[in-house]
Amino acid sequence: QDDGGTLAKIKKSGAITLGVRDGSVPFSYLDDKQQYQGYSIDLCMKVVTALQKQLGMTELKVTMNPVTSANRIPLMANGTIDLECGSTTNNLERQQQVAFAPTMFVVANRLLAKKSSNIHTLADMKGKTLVATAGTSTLKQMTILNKEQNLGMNIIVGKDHPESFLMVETGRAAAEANDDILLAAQRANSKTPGDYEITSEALSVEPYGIMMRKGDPAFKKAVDDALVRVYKSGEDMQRLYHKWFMSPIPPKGINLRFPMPPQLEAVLAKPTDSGDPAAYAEVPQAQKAAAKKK
Amino acid sequence: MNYHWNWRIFWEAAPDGTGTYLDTLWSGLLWTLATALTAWVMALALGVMVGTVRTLPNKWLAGLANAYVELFRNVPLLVQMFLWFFVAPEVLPQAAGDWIKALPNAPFVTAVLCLGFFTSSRVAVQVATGIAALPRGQKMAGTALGLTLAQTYRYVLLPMAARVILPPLTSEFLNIIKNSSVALTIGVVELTASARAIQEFSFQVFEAFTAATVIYVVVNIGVVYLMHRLEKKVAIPGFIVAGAASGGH
Amino acid sequence: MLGNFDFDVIVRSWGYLFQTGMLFTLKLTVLAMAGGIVMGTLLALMRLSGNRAVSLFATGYVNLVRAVPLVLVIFWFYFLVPYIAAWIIGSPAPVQVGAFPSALITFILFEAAYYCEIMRSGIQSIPRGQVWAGRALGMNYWQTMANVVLPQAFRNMIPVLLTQTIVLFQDVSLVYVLSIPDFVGAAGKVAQRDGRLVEMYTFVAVVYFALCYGLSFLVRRLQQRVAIIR
Amino acid sequence: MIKIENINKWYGHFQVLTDCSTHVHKGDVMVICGPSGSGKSTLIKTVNGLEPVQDGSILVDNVAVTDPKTDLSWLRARIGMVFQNFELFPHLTIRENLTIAQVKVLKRGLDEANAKGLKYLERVGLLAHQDKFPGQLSGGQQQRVAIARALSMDPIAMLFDEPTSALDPEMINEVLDVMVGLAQEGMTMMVVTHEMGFARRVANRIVFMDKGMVIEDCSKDDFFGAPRSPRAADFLSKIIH
Amino acid sequence: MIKIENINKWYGHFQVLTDCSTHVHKGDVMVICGPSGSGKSTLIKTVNGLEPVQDGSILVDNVAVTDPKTDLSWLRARIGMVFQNFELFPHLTIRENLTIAQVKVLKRGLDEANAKGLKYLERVGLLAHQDKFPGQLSGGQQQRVAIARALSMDPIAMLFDEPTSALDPEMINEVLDVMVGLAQEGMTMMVVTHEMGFARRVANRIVFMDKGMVIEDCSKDDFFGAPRSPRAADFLSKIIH
Ligand SMILES: Nc1ncnc2c1ncn2[C@@H]1O[C@H](COP(=O)(O)OP(=O)(O)OP(=O)(O)O)[C@@H](O)[C@H]1O
Ligand SMILES: Nc1ncnc2c1ncn2[C@@H]1O[C@H](COP(=O)(O)OP(=O)(O)OP(=O)(O)O)[C@@H](O)[C@H]1O
Ligand SMILES: [Mg+2]
Ligand SMILES: [Mg+2]
Repeated sequence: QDDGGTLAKIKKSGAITLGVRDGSVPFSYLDDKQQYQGYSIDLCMKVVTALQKQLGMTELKVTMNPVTSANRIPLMANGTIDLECGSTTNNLERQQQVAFAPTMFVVANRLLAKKSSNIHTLADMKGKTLVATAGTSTLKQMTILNKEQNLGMNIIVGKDHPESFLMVETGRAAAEANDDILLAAQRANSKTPGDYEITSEALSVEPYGIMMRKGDPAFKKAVDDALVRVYKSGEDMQRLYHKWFMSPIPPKGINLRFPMPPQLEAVLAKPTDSGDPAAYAEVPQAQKAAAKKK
Repeated sequence: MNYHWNWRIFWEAAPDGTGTYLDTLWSGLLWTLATALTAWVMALALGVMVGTVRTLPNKWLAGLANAYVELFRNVPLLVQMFLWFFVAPEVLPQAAGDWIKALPNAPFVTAVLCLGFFTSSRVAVQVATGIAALPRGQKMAGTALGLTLAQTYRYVLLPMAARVILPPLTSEFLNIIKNSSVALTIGVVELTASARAIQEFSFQVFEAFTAATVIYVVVNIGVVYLMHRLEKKVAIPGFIVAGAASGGH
Repeated sequence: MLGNFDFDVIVRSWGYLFQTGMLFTLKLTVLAMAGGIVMGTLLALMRLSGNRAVSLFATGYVNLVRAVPLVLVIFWFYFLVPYIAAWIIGSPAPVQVGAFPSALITFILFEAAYYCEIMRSGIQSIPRGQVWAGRALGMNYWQTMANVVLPQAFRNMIPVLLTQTIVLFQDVSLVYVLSIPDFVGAAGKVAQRDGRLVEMYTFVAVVYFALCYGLSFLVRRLQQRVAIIR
Repeated sequence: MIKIENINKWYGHFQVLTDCSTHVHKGDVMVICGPSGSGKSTLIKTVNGLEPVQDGSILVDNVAVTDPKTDLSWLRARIGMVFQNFELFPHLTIRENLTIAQVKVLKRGLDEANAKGLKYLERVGLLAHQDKFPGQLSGGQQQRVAIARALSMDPIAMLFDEPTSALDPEMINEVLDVMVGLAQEGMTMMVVTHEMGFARRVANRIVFMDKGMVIEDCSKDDFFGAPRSPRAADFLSKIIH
Repeated sequence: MIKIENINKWYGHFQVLTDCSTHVHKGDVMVICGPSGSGKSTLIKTVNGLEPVQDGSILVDNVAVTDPKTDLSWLRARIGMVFQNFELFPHLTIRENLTIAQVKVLKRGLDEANAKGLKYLERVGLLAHQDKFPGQLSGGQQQRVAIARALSMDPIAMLFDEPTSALDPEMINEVLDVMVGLAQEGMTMMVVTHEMGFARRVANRIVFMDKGMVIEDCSKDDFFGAPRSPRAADFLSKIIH
């Protein structure tokens, strides 16, 4: 039905619509001037520029359409958005439904806890309450590990990431399990960053990707090529990373101080859109156990 | 539409290791029913009490009941749920707050309390309307026979008012089932939350939400049917009970 | 905890909260109320119509809509409206409908089911003799409805209609599923970005309470004013 | 002027009217009486088509009410009707009550409608109340306004359905007086009423109904003199006490 | 038996009762009449404390109704009251209507209550209807049940507030007949009614009220013979036609 695919559609309408998130700091979020900002958005804008050049258009209108985790797939399917620029984990199950551009970030699952509670590894959580966000792969992993390792944790569910953090802040949970970059952002954003600690034990490896419609090879190639060019640009890419992860960012000038993880360095050097964690780093025991269960 | 349909998804194993996605939906439905039914019992009990007090001649008591109603119906449920869960324990004395947080199934208990109070304010409005809709003479007839005010309410006014407000109460019952989905915001994995979990794990969003929608419709039709049976059962021969107006969701 | 309340976040986001969020909420509420009452009245007339097919259709519509949680209705319409619009104008590709029109259409269609039930009981509360009187004076069906029945039904039902509108006003917060910033959504976004959930939600509760209470107070005043002298 | 011929009417399986026939001539004042539920209201409402009948024919001024092609609105505009509960429009002032149908149905100009309405309002002695709402008048006053409203349409006949039974005893006479005046001026009238005093004074025809059937249809003198059916005799004995 | 002394009652600023006094002796049948809104219903309701008064005193069987310390429930149980709209309890069968107050207030056993209730139901000629619901009876029948309900409490006096004005003309007599029977048996009664036929037949005292005041309080013969106030004369002339 999509004759000529997304490229033709963009050329014909003179516009492209990006799906963006409201609160995925620092990937894709709304700042206090009501502008969408972030690492993923900067990358997408570079893709847009490349597309414009490739299609030989003098003008290309960019529309930002906010999406949620529940509606990003349908909006992609019905053509409301063309690229999703958020912090979506790329995995094999999801590739049934959509395509991913080469991985732009690699995270690990870790725990965040109050320093006072002395939690340094998953084993320390034995018999305590753990919070994870509803519908995340972290939640599924923690459920499996809890059984597998006989930890006897009481796992509760937060509606979204800020609420999961609030559970730890108000003492309803001893620790929160989440992607390390999100944990870092939460800690930096909290009222008392010094009170929290993120464990060093990595529980998983997860690649983030920019999402697009499946079965549109021409468009995917254009996007992939544009991104790979950025990844390989060296200087430019370093500056981009530094801007979002090592410097103060709007709206409150918080600095995440999150140096580039080695897995990310590796994938930028050798870009891939694989949904298999093994393609990025050695997969932790915990994640393997979860995968086996599946 | 560029979408990969897969209706067999429900028979596939869910990644949280508890069974298939169908089991996920089933457990969500059970939580929805548990939350809605428990809260409904609470809402009915409180609502009848507060609604009755609203119609009493004592200005002071009636005012108090009105304040109760205004308090619980003028703030969106979403926000109330949040306040109950995150703010209420913090403003209590430390010990009480900690005790609440340590309750087993704290989200469920909170959701029931919150839904119960919210819905009770609306039930109270219906009850008061129902009592007011009865002919004024009924109360007089009761008291003229020597029944005390409490007895008049118990044996004369409330049984009739209950019949009059049965249709709007049915709506409130449907509402509480639907509103229980807001409990997902404090971590109760009820039906809507289950559907969301399925879509996040599998990305089969349309299948998940279709299933949830169909289940809600079926449950609600069941409730409508049961309430209709009840209405018929308590209908008084030779007497047409006219339904009061109903609103809300 | 309340001791270290961070009110600054409210001050900082004031413009966004009110000029974007509240404005959207009010706009959607007013438009959906107007559309919903008009459509609800038509549905009510259909439900009360002597034509069985027409009344069955309206009854089915109302019951179906009332059986589904609004969140799911909003969700479905966001995806379906582009296809429906395409089907209506005969366009081969789905028409892009923005989030606001989509939300507005959804709320009108949804609220109409509730307004319908209110208007229906309003119409039914008018003594049958009033219809007879209108007809006996030679007015046709529509003249009787427009001049005799609806003005009275509407006046009698104003309190219930407005109470429903207050519910609608609160329900607008459910557009969070479209991630449109209504008042609650805007507050939620700020809260999530800055990690200040408690402050923001407390503030939202206070604002909502003040507005809804004020409105229902006005409703009661209005009720005393417009009540038809009987 | 009004010819009712063998009409039958059912509500579901319940037969409300069985084979009713009667004729009302120009200038007749016909009183219809009978026990509650006997079908009096239903009968009178069939005359201007407010209640459809399943069988039989009704002619008003040679127009067939029962013919689906007849423009019933036009017919109704020419037959005045007054109800037990007055049925003034409570949201309109007395003046608006008098003019609305003239303007909407007869397409009269507002001035003409006002003039006509106020003329009849004066006739029933309520000119001073023209700007009030119905709820501000007593029952007797409301019923007189209802009569004025019907008269404003210049009807060729008037139908009354128990015009005094919702009134306080004190107010019954003020309404009956207006009706007596109308009758004496030669208005054709069909009146459902239990007021036998009124019947004796102005009726020239009496119809007695029971269980949906016309049991008696005779002149006033025949009826009060020696009612032919035991049912009518029994009824009269109960009602006059 | 019932002593009403100088009572005054206001609704807000509106005075409904002004300085009303009257005495009812054992066995008296007092009829209260007067124009609509004159305060008749209010007056009769003050007797068993259904309407409180702001000023004055009411003694029933030497118990002060107006004394806050009086157990009003107990007093009311001993005074039967019958309302214009019957006010049977629609969700209870006729038998339950008759027994509920006996059981709950007088603490009678169910058997005793049933026996007593059915005795009075038979007295009003409705024994066959004991298992029906009020909505299944005609107005006249409902009113007779309401009288039986009041009688089941073995009242020392009965109050009636326009007991026949909501009835179809045909049914008025069946209720009046029951009341006449009661009066003849010597029951003390206060009756608000417009039925002057009833008044003439059984009343021994007539109270005429207007604008919240007792204008006439005299024997039946005095009242019908030559009412002393022009207002009462005017009222009578309107009501008897
Ligand atoms: N809409 C209806 N559906 C079913 N039955 C009806 C309807 N309207 C009237 N009836 C029945 O038809 C019969 C005749 O009614 P109608 O109102 O004509 O009686 P009536 O002689 O005017 O009595 P009343 O003196 O009480 O006004 C009654 O038994 C009544 O119950
Ligand atoms: N609750 C109330 N609040 C204010 N005014 C009232 C109230 N109840 C009655 N009244 C007024 O008190 C006056 C006397 O009322 P009451 O019912 O005693 O009159 P009545 O003589 O029984 O009249 P009717 O013959 O119409 O029954 C009326 O003017 C009435 O409007
Ligand atoms: Mg009738
Ligand atoms: Mg009265």
